[in-house]
Amino acid sequence: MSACTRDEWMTVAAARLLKNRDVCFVGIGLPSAACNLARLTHAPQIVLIYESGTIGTRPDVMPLSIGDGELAQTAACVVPLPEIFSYYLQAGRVDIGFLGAAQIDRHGNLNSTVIGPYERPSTRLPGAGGAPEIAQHARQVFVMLRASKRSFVERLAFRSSAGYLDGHGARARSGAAGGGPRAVITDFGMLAPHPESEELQLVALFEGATVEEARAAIGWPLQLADRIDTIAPPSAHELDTLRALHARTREAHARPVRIPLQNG
Amino acid sequence: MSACTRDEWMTVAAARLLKNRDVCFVGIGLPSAACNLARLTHAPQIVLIYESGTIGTRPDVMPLSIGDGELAQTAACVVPLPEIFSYYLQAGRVDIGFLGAAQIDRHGNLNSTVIGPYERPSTRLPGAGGAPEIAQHARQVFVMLRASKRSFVERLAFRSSAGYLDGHGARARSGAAGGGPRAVITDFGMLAPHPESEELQLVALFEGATVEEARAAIGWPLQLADRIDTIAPPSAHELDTLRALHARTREAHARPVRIPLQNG
Amino acid sequence: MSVILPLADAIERFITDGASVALEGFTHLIPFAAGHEIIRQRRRELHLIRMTPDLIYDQLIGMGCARKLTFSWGGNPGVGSLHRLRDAVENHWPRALELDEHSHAGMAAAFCAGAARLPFGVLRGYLDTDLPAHNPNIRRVACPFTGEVLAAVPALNPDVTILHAQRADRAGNVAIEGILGATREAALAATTLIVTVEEIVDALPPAMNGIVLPHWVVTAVAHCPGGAYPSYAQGHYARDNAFYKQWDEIARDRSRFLAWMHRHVLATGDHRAFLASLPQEAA
Amino acid sequence: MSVILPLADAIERFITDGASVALEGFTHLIPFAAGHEIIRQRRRELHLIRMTPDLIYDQLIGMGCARKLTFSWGGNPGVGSLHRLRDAVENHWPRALELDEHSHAGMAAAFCAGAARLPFGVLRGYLDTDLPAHNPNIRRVACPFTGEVLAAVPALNPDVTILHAQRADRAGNVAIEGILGATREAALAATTLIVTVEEIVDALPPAMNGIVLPHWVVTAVAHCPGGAYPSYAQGHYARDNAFYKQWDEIARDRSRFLAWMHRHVLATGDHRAFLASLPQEAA
Repeated sequence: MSACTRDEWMTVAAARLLKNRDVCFVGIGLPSAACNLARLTHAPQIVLIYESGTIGTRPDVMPLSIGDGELAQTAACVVPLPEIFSYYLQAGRVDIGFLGAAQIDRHGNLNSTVIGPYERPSTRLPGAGGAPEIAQHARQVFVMLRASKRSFVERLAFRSSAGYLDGHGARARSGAAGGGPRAVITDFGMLAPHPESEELQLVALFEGATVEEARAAIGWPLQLADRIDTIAPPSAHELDTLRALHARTREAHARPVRIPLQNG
Repeated sequence: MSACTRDEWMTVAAARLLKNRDVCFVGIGLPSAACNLARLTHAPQIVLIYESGTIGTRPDVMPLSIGDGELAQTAACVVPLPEIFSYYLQAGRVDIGFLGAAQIDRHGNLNSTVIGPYERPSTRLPGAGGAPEIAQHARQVFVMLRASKRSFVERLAFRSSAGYLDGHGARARSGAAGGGPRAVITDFGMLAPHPESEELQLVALFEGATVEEARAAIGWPLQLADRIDTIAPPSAHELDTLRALHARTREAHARPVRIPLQNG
Repeated sequence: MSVILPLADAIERFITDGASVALEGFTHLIPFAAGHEIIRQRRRELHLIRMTPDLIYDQLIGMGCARKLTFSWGGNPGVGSLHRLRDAVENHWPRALELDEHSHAGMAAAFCAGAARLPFGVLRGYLDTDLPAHNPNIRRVACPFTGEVLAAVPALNPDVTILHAQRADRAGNVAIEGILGATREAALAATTLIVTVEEIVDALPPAMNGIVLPHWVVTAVAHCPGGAYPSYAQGHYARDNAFYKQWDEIARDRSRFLAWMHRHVLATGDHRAFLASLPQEAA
Repeated sequence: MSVILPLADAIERFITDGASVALEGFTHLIPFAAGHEIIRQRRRELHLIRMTPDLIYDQLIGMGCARKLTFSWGGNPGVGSLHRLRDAVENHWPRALELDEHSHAGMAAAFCAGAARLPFGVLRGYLDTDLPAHNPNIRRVACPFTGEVLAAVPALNPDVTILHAQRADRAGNVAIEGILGATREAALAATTLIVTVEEIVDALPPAMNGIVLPHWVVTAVAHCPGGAYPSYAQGHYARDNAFYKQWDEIARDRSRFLAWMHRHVLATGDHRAFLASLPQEAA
């Protein structure tokens, strides 16, 4: 554990959830790193879709934005954004959607809109973006979110995207096509919904992390699964691959961009 | 008149109605010849759209079908067909729509679907194709149709696309965005709607054609406009250009196509 | 990743009697080889879907494969009638044919809705025409903001869509160039997607904003050079306009039609043999 | 045929106080030069429309140009907040900002409806979220075939859409390559379409199935090299990710923001001068 950061471990744990034939709708940040790590290790044929319209992209360095040129250059094709959301996501062609958020509740509902009242928020967050429909349509959703009592909360200020609503089958009754959040990857390990109540419970810990640490970071009384798995630390290959990806990315993003000042 | 056929004269008369900046939704046959003749004579910047998805096409020879490769090769771009109908035609971006039909009535309504009852027709025609929405949305519609009492009829067997309905402003009240059939070009000259009744009346004759000839070819009591214009015969330049276009087309269509029998 | 397999196997495996099947391609890239294989395998009770039935559906209908036709324009482009379609509708020969008739704009909206997995498509269309009176699949919907009433059509989601394209790679990614019609929407609307291709290549040409059907939406790819003939494949071979004109004569007469189909389709084992059976440079 | 004219003239002529304006481009081809020119000309009361407001709307909002914002994700991609947008919403500085907030899917459907001149767009979306409770522009519509209830959004039809693109020809045909976002739909939905371009060329590269906005849908073209910087133009220059990171610091503080805007936008006469005012190879 000393050898790697919690972010690295979260990324590796998320990458391991992905299979070789999965079609993933990728968000920026940790999910992008996880998806590309999976592609560069055990899942070379994984299909990555970014909401900017790039399908089957294979970036050598990670994008800072959701639409860097690298994504277009390495994509099988680039389509207008409305098609990504209607012909691919809404059509049920996405296996895995990755979501982050500012807040998550015990049923995996997410807030990325506001803290405080909508009309006069104390903190205005970026907003929902693709999340409401990713949460609705992807066959499975994986959430990546660093743990704290401010982020794992008893009650959301605003529901930007739906998890299991109030649990106990409420989501299925609502008519959502996708399966909802199957895993929440966080600093200490992983939560997953209880099969009946659909409340997020602790199912796995990173090696070296403890139940007490997990409970201390969660804003509701965290339930434990019948069996708590231990997530093996990143292998040397995983870590080397991830760090090389990050190093390439840092180098690329630090490379000065020539300001396009021409003889115009 | 001896120098040219009625089809040629119809084509030339239709071409003369087109202006240099018009955006035309082109059908196959006489309309395609008329539009390309206009482009090759007085309207070099006319924009031709074929429903197959080719925008701004400049074919050297006329297509037999609505989607010959020549149209794609000479187009500014080729888009999926749904976009042609939604983003261009329905969006009101088409100035002129050309329509043919099996039957037309006195208010410019058209039938290209069936003769006889729909469920068991005596003659099953090809059907409406793009016509209902071209008739609804194009700013103006021009109809090209050879005259006979079987084609210019008192009552349509089936209304495939709307002209002026029962006239007297019925079309405007229906909410159709486009202006309806402004001209019907036929063997002896041209009909156009009366400003109030919207009944098609004789407004122009080809030089040498007569009112009697027109009346004999029309299946309802044909009214005459206050003034009947005479349509000048095709000029040498018009006729040479049209015949050269037809000759190139005939030659191209007669060129044997090598059956694509490869070492497969 | 899609499967690459012989066309006969793809038809055998994926087209069942009674299926709804869309062979799309607007004048360009019409999948004739696949249609002929359906005839050879004597499929029956099909619900055929296609904006412009063209010669291939004239053949399928004339050979008795179809129970129903969803379409928007049923002629021989630039030539005239589809005589086998007419005979089925006018005289129920060789059997009656149920029609689900649309305009191009309506059918395009239905394919788009199907591709997006929406239950219906909306358009400003069919206004003051007799089509809605004869097709219960053309209804109305009110805008929840303005109250305006628009036309609605149910989504088209064929059991199987079959396309012809220029190229696929070995993973089954398919690249299409040229006139598209509603091919992409019909492909994405289908449960099963079969594509016949001129070439299977190691790597597709760079696409960027070009038209690619990614391998995971493609069920099966079959290598079938000339598979669109007498339609055409941009960059490979031209439309055989002369054949389209000749078809008018062949299809006008039932017995001449049947003789032609027996000689060139039923008696040939595959598309290569079909092409070889035609008078070279004369068709 | 569209008019080719200087950017300042295009903004002067076509952007009026109070207009609804969409500067589109998804990360790629964001029309920064046009946005700066709107700020220089001190337009007010604008209804800004854009899926991802990005830095250019942070600047317009911070300079007091906007009355209302229609959007679906308002952050600095990969970096964090748009501090000027936050300050306007949280503290009404420099003025209050009305929000018309959507999801990406909802806003895409609204642009598509706008491009097709339909009054509303339909999607399966917003299910069990709090957005409809706070936005009366998110309603429901029932399928006239199945009875299923779906989400509906009103069409977006901006008074003016502004895009940046790689190339136009002298007739005003515009070719775009690379990531598109909702640019094409925003362009076709607008009453007036202005496009700034890297190059004006005699003939566009062959397009076939590429993205071309034909000249008769384009109102005006302005030649503006580097017009997307610090966003990017595929094939011309890369996104300046370092600048996006620096912006977080610049925009966090009101006075530093104002000083930067005065120095680099208000005090520069045009986009060339803006680019020249930046620390070369360091921004």
